[in-house]
Amino acid sequence: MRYLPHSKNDVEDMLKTLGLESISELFSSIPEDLILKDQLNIANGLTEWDLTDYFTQVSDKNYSRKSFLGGGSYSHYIPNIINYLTSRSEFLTSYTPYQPEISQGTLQAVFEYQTYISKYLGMDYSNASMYDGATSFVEGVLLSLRATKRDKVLVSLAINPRYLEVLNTYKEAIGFQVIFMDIDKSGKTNLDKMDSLEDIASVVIQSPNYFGVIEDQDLIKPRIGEEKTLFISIFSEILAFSIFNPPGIYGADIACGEGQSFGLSRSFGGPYLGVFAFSQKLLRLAPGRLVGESVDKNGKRSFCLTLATREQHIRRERATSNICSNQGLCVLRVIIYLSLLGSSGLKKLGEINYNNSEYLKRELLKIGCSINFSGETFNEFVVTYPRELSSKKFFDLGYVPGIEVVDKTLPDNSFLITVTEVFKKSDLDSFIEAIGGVL
Amino acid sequence: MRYLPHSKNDVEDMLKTLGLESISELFSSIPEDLILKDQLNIANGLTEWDLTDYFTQVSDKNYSRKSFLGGGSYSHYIPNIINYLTSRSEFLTSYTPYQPEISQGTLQAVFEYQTYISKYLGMDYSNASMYDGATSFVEGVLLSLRATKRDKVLVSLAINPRYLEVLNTYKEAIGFQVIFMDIDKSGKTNLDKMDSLEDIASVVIQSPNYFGVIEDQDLIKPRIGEEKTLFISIFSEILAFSIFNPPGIYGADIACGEGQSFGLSRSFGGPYLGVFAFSQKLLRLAPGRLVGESVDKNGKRSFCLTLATREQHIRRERATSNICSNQGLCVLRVIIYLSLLGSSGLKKLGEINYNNSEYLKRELLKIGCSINFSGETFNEFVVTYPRELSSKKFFDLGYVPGIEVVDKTLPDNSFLITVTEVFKKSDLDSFIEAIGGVL
Amino acid sequence: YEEPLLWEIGDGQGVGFSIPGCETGKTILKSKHKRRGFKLPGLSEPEVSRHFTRLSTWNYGVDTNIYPLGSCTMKYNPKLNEKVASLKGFTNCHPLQGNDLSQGCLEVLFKTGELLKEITGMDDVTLQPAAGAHGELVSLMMFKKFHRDNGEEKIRDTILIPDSAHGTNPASASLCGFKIQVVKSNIDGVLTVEEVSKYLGSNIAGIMITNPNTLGIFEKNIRDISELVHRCGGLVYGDGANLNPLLGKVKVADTGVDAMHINLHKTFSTPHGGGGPGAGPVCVKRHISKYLPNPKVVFNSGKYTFDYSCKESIGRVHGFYGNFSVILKAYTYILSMGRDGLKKVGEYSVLNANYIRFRLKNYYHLPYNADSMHEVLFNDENQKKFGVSTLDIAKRLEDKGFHPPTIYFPLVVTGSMLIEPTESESRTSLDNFIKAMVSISKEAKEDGNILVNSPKNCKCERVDETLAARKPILKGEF
Amino acid sequence: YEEPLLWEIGDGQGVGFSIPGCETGKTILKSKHKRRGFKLPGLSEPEVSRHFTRLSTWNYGVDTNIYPLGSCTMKYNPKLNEKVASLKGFTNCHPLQGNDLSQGCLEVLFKTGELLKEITGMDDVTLQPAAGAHGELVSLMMFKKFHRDNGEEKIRDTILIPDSAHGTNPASASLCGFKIQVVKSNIDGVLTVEEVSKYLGSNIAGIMITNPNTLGIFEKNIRDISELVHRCGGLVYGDGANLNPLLGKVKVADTGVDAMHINLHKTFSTPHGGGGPGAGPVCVKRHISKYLPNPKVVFNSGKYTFDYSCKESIGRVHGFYGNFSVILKAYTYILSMGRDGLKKVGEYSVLNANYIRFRLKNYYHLPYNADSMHEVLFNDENQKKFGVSTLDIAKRLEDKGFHPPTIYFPLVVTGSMLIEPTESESRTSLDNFIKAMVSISKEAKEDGNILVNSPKNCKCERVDETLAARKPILKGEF
Repeated sequence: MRYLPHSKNDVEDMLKTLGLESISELFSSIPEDLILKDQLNIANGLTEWDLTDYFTQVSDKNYSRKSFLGGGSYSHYIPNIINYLTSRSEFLTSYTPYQPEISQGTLQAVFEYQTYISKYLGMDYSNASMYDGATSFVEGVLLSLRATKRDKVLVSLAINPRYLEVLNTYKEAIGFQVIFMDIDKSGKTNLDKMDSLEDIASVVIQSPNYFGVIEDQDLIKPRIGEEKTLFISIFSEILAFSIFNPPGIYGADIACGEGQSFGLSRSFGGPYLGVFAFSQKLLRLAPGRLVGESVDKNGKRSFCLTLATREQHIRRERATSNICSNQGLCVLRVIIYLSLLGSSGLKKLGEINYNNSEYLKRELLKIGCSINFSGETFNEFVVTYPRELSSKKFFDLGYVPGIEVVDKTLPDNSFLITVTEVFKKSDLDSFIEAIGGVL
Repeated sequence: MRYLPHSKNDVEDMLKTLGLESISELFSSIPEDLILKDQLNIANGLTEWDLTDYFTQVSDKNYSRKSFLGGGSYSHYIPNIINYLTSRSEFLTSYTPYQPEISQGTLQAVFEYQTYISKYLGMDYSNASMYDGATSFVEGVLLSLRATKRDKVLVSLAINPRYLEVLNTYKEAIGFQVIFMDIDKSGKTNLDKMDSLEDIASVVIQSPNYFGVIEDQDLIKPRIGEEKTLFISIFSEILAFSIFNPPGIYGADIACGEGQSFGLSRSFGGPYLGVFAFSQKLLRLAPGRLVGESVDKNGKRSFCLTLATREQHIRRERATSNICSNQGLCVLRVIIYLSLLGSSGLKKLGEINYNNSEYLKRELLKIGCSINFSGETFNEFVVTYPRELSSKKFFDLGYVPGIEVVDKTLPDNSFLITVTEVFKKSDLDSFIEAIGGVL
Repeated sequence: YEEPLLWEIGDGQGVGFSIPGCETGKTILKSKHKRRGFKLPGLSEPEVSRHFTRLSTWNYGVDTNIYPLGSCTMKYNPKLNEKVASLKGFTNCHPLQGNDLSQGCLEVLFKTGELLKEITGMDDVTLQPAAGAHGELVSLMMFKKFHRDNGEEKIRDTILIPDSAHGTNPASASLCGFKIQVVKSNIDGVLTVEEVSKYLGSNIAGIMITNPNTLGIFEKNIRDISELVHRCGGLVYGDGANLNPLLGKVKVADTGVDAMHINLHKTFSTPHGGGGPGAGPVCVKRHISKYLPNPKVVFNSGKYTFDYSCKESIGRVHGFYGNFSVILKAYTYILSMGRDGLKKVGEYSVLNANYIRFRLKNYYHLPYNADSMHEVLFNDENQKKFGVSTLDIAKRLEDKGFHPPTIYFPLVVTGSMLIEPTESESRTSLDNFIKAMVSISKEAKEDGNILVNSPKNCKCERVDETLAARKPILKGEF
Repeated sequence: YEEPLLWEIGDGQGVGFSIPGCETGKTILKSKHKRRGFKLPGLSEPEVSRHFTRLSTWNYGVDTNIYPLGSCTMKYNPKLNEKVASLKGFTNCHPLQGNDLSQGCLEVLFKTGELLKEITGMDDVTLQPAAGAHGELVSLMMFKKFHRDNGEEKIRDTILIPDSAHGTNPASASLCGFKIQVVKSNIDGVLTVEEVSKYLGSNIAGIMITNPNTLGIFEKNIRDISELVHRCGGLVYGDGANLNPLLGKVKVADTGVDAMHINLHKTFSTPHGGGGPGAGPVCVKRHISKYLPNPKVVFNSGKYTFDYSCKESIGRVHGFYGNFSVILKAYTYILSMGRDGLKKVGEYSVLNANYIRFRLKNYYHLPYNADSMHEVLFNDENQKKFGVSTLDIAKRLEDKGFHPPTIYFPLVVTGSMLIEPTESESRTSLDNFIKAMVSISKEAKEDGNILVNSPKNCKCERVDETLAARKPILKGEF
């Protein structure tokens, strides 16, 4: 077997060294009747070539062309250099950097990530990642419960429904209350419930929200006023803050969500990146790993994991979270991505997304589609197609219509669609022409 | 431009440092009328994404499936680990290892290559590569002229015709004589001319030869006898020596040819690897780079380029060759390939090639094809298809018939075909069935 | 050499990204939410390439040398897995494009699940959890739902956890609202029926057991303990972190566990990536499979589909379907190894650990005499008298070009050094590591200062972690 | 750490390759030529992966730091080029599958040729030569044929070559059967009409000129010299090794050359690979284009084809069509840069060299006062008095984490240090290099022994190259 270095001689010699006759003696501490008599019902190993053929065939069973699908997973350009650099075995195959002297590469990169993310989001600090947008959102909620010692959270219904599903799962198991805020005609969250409720641990808003609409986050903090309620601002399209204000501007205490747009492929939903940023006052309660700057014995700048007393391997049942493996390599991808763009590149990219999206909006309106939510959007919006445009029609034309959105405020045949920089004008025009032809 | 680090500020600052006002002043030493007035007639730079799309389309215009084509370029399995390791920038982007202290990686790998190749071919030494099989063959001939101070070479006509074309080009420019030896009915070289000629610098045989036939190389050295004529044994399918005797066994003074089969992709003909091995007595006349073992100041084993006094950068017009850039990275690919296989793996792989090839031979005979050359073969042979099987028929069936071979000893519709380990029995059976269906 | 931070390179005005043209016209953004400028340095591609290449050389990976971290299973990460996971048909697949357009991905998920069921002997599986600890949490959520459906959620509020357990076990249980009762292992390093019995009662929700445990010892009483816990109304959780030695040897289902997670990034060779991503599929017995997260992947009449139909499910635990690419890599690995290969993995991992144990036992103290499985636990008992600690030994190993073992874990032993070589290490590699450990034991005797002052040959000397925690600097300024 | 040789690892019985099954039956080989056993050690994939990963860390690449080798143009090698060259449609393409099935590859060859013609202003091109020196030889073969067709082959037996030329120039000319006459450059480092005139006569086949030359100076008299040589019946060859600064600035055709090669691995960013592969396309003027090697790639009625029709061609010079993948990478680079990018390449390469010149001129001696183009020549004149040579300076640079410049070349100056930073280097990178050079000049003054004993921080100290040549060990034994 090509991955196993021992030759037959090696095994025999080593057994002899140990004074053993056979491999099975090594397993003598296992009760004999637990030892399998039969082989596993698994095929024999395949060659590299058969596997390559097989997986090429399997992958071809997926649709992998451009689509207008978004809703938490976005199609953005990914520079090849990211794949190249992250494939270096020193990054790819290393463990969590517990031994700083031989892990300065990962540590410095994470420190750079924390710096870029916290500045990009306008927050005090960022941790070194959670699993994905949904779990990061839930960790934000849990942090607010911990920090305020309260058990109720006020949550916008305009949050990604899959994120809300995950919240519900945790809520059921852990036991806390979730109160929802409705959506108004503009597609924004109706904040009225904020005034009538007490003892709220946190108010949670997504912006751009699930319908792509930019929320009026400036209204939150003033409405919280003197209360100790935390403001949690979440996101699934982090690129929006290239041209729209980030959570920090509005005084968010916790900003968390999905970082996939920054250099991670869609890959059927994972691995993605749970971005988690927070204000200084929450530092010692925050979940996840943190890298800090320090000095070595000679006073030389060095980096190491820090504030580990929050973590499970030190604090066990009193840890701020149970997270251990995080999304380290995704962090590396994101910091490489951000360093290639810088703020000027990000701004340009954001503008292209916005321009493309607004263009498609205008063109869709021209051919008789409607856009019911009046709120401004970044690169995602909800469109209502005429009835003639059924899902089947779309498939026949070779398009995916978007993600169906069912909401009492919306007509039937409404879909969330996303337009990023990967679309050229000609792509959009072809789309309009194709569906226009059916109308 | 993403590959250029200077910002506008950088350029201005640097010009200021130099006391210059504009970039164009930097070019003031060039006569003004040589400076281009217009821009180059080349498009503006394309993005990474447009280029990826473009090249995907362009590459799809090529046929890239399994084919029976060989004749100096072979389809063998290439382990993915080779691509992975050779893409490490320390290997990929380094220069010729002139500074040994910071090039021990390349140097040791080349030393390992020289060792494996010389042992595999049964020769005293191997150099660190020539451009490809054809040029390596010519360098072998030139070395024999140099070593014997003669100007006639006796060359088999069963050598790859493209190699012979290159020889002819060099012959015309440099000026030496080439005398050809015919082919007999078995597909082997008729050696009779060896006896009637004098003052021959070298006798050159390819084995397996262009028709895939194993030559009787054991007859060469005895026939040369006391003469100082050198025996040059060349090859285009180096894998053959996994189960057939290598040149060294037959006393070849020079063994040279193509190394592409050992881990290099076909890539439309290059880069490939000129393998060049030779006997001890030719060491100081041999072309190309050599890596030797030595010690550093502390007596520690280290490697460095050696015998550079043969080379152009030291000896200039008295160098043994004008080669400078060789095929360094291909050398690295080959030594990785060989280390993954070892002799036991090579032997197994060779046997599969042989078995597959012999199987197809038998099956072709069954359906009415003929095999005119009686000599034994490794993984290539010449088949004569029935007349009904025109090239067009093959294309219609989705097959490439092989490389057409035109020779007076062969009937029309004769093709050289190659069967390697990439063919499964089912592939071969489908082929037989498809062409059998036409007959 | 030193490598500056990103914002210390150049003037930050570079761009290393191909900004595409935009022909759809400029729409002026007139929003009160419009962002008014922010500053993140950008660099050209050559600068970025060099920066991260240089940083990488300060790291240590599995391709650098042996990485003998106990309970972490740092085995070779095949490059083929990476190639498969980078196939466009997978990377470009959107998670919401529907069953019809995702048959390839769904096939991968379904078949991987089937293989994990066969390997563990369990009845059902979810691939959603993104890491081992996530899998633990998901399992405990299922346990909770089980007790709730039995009307015992309030009563059964305690989880038993052995003293040698990973920190994630108590952390997950606590996060899920359970109380923790620690159970001591005995002098041989294993749990006993007697000790577990002490704590059994109507308040027990379940027990979490790692097997082989983090002392490297097989919990030989596990079936009896499982039976006992079951009889008392509790459930048994298996922490699969140490599954590697059992491959093809023992089906975990036979030991009585009701649910277990598997760390694909340990047992099934997917890279750790400097901290992740991993994947923590959970396998369960039939009686609790209805609680598995939604959606499940099912195969019916030739078609793979996401099944959301289970009403008793605890619900979704990940934004989409877990770390798909990681699962794909593990699937590739299992198909590469095949049944014979997997069995040899288990065998050689145990052989290698025992070889190290045998060759080092005269130099380092073995706190337990019981047979070792895939990892072996030493401590610094023999070296303490020379003023040398486990930490010093670890740092000295770094100087010699080796990654240290897991240190100061498990907590039940002081000065732990937990060594897990994995089956990927050749004999030559083991011998080199052993040689280094032996030479360090001699250095400890002869001149402990060498160890105390190590490392000297690494990127930096020992880092002041106390300072880092006291005055946290968690981001740079520019 | 040390890394053993392949045959010093394990017992050599491993296999890291997926040997496929064989269902075609075993055919017994009953040949007198059957090989009777041989021994080459085999290793498992993890061992091979680690071996070569470790070896790689002893190397220095462009992604490590500045690589200022004069006349070598060690610029950044874009990763995109590698990705394009690895597309299956290219890598799986057999060179003999015919025009119809190779339209993609032929398009790449044809369009690259067109771009090279536009960049140089020349009329025709061959892409067959596998390296710069190969291109030189091919050009000289064409020159020879030209003179032969004029009935002057026997008379015109001499090639003029400046004293600053690359060693390949005389080596190629000599290989092609020419005599060499060296021409001296003047005190300003350039060729003069007077000096060239001295040697002109009916025996002159041509002249080989590198421009800018290897002193980094533009040959300002080149047009007059070309005219003179032409008038005398000779041809002018341009060594394109230093094409980089001229991109978009000067078309080499305008300087009067009849043929030139281009090093794609220098000017057009393809990686040097530790010694190759490169590619050395040759561009020619119309009057000698009929001598170009066969086949040529032509485009007619929408189809690309290999054209073998030219009877006067010198013939084939490569087994197939040159280093196709290298050409493909260069093509990708040109399309990435576009006309503006290419022009900036030239400009910034000259800016960077002059910046280094300016910042170092007070520390190191400049043998020539003439303006530098893309590279700058210093020597050890200022340091000699402290017993420190160019070699010592170079080795000390290695200690400080930098690759040295080209040393002891060109030969016209003693103790040459030829520095070519290329446009890929940022200002920060240049400043770091300058800082190191300045500090070395101070060390030379204060304690030359530091330099003489360097390097101390590399994989090894200075290697005994004399021993290596005196007692050659060119392979290992096992």
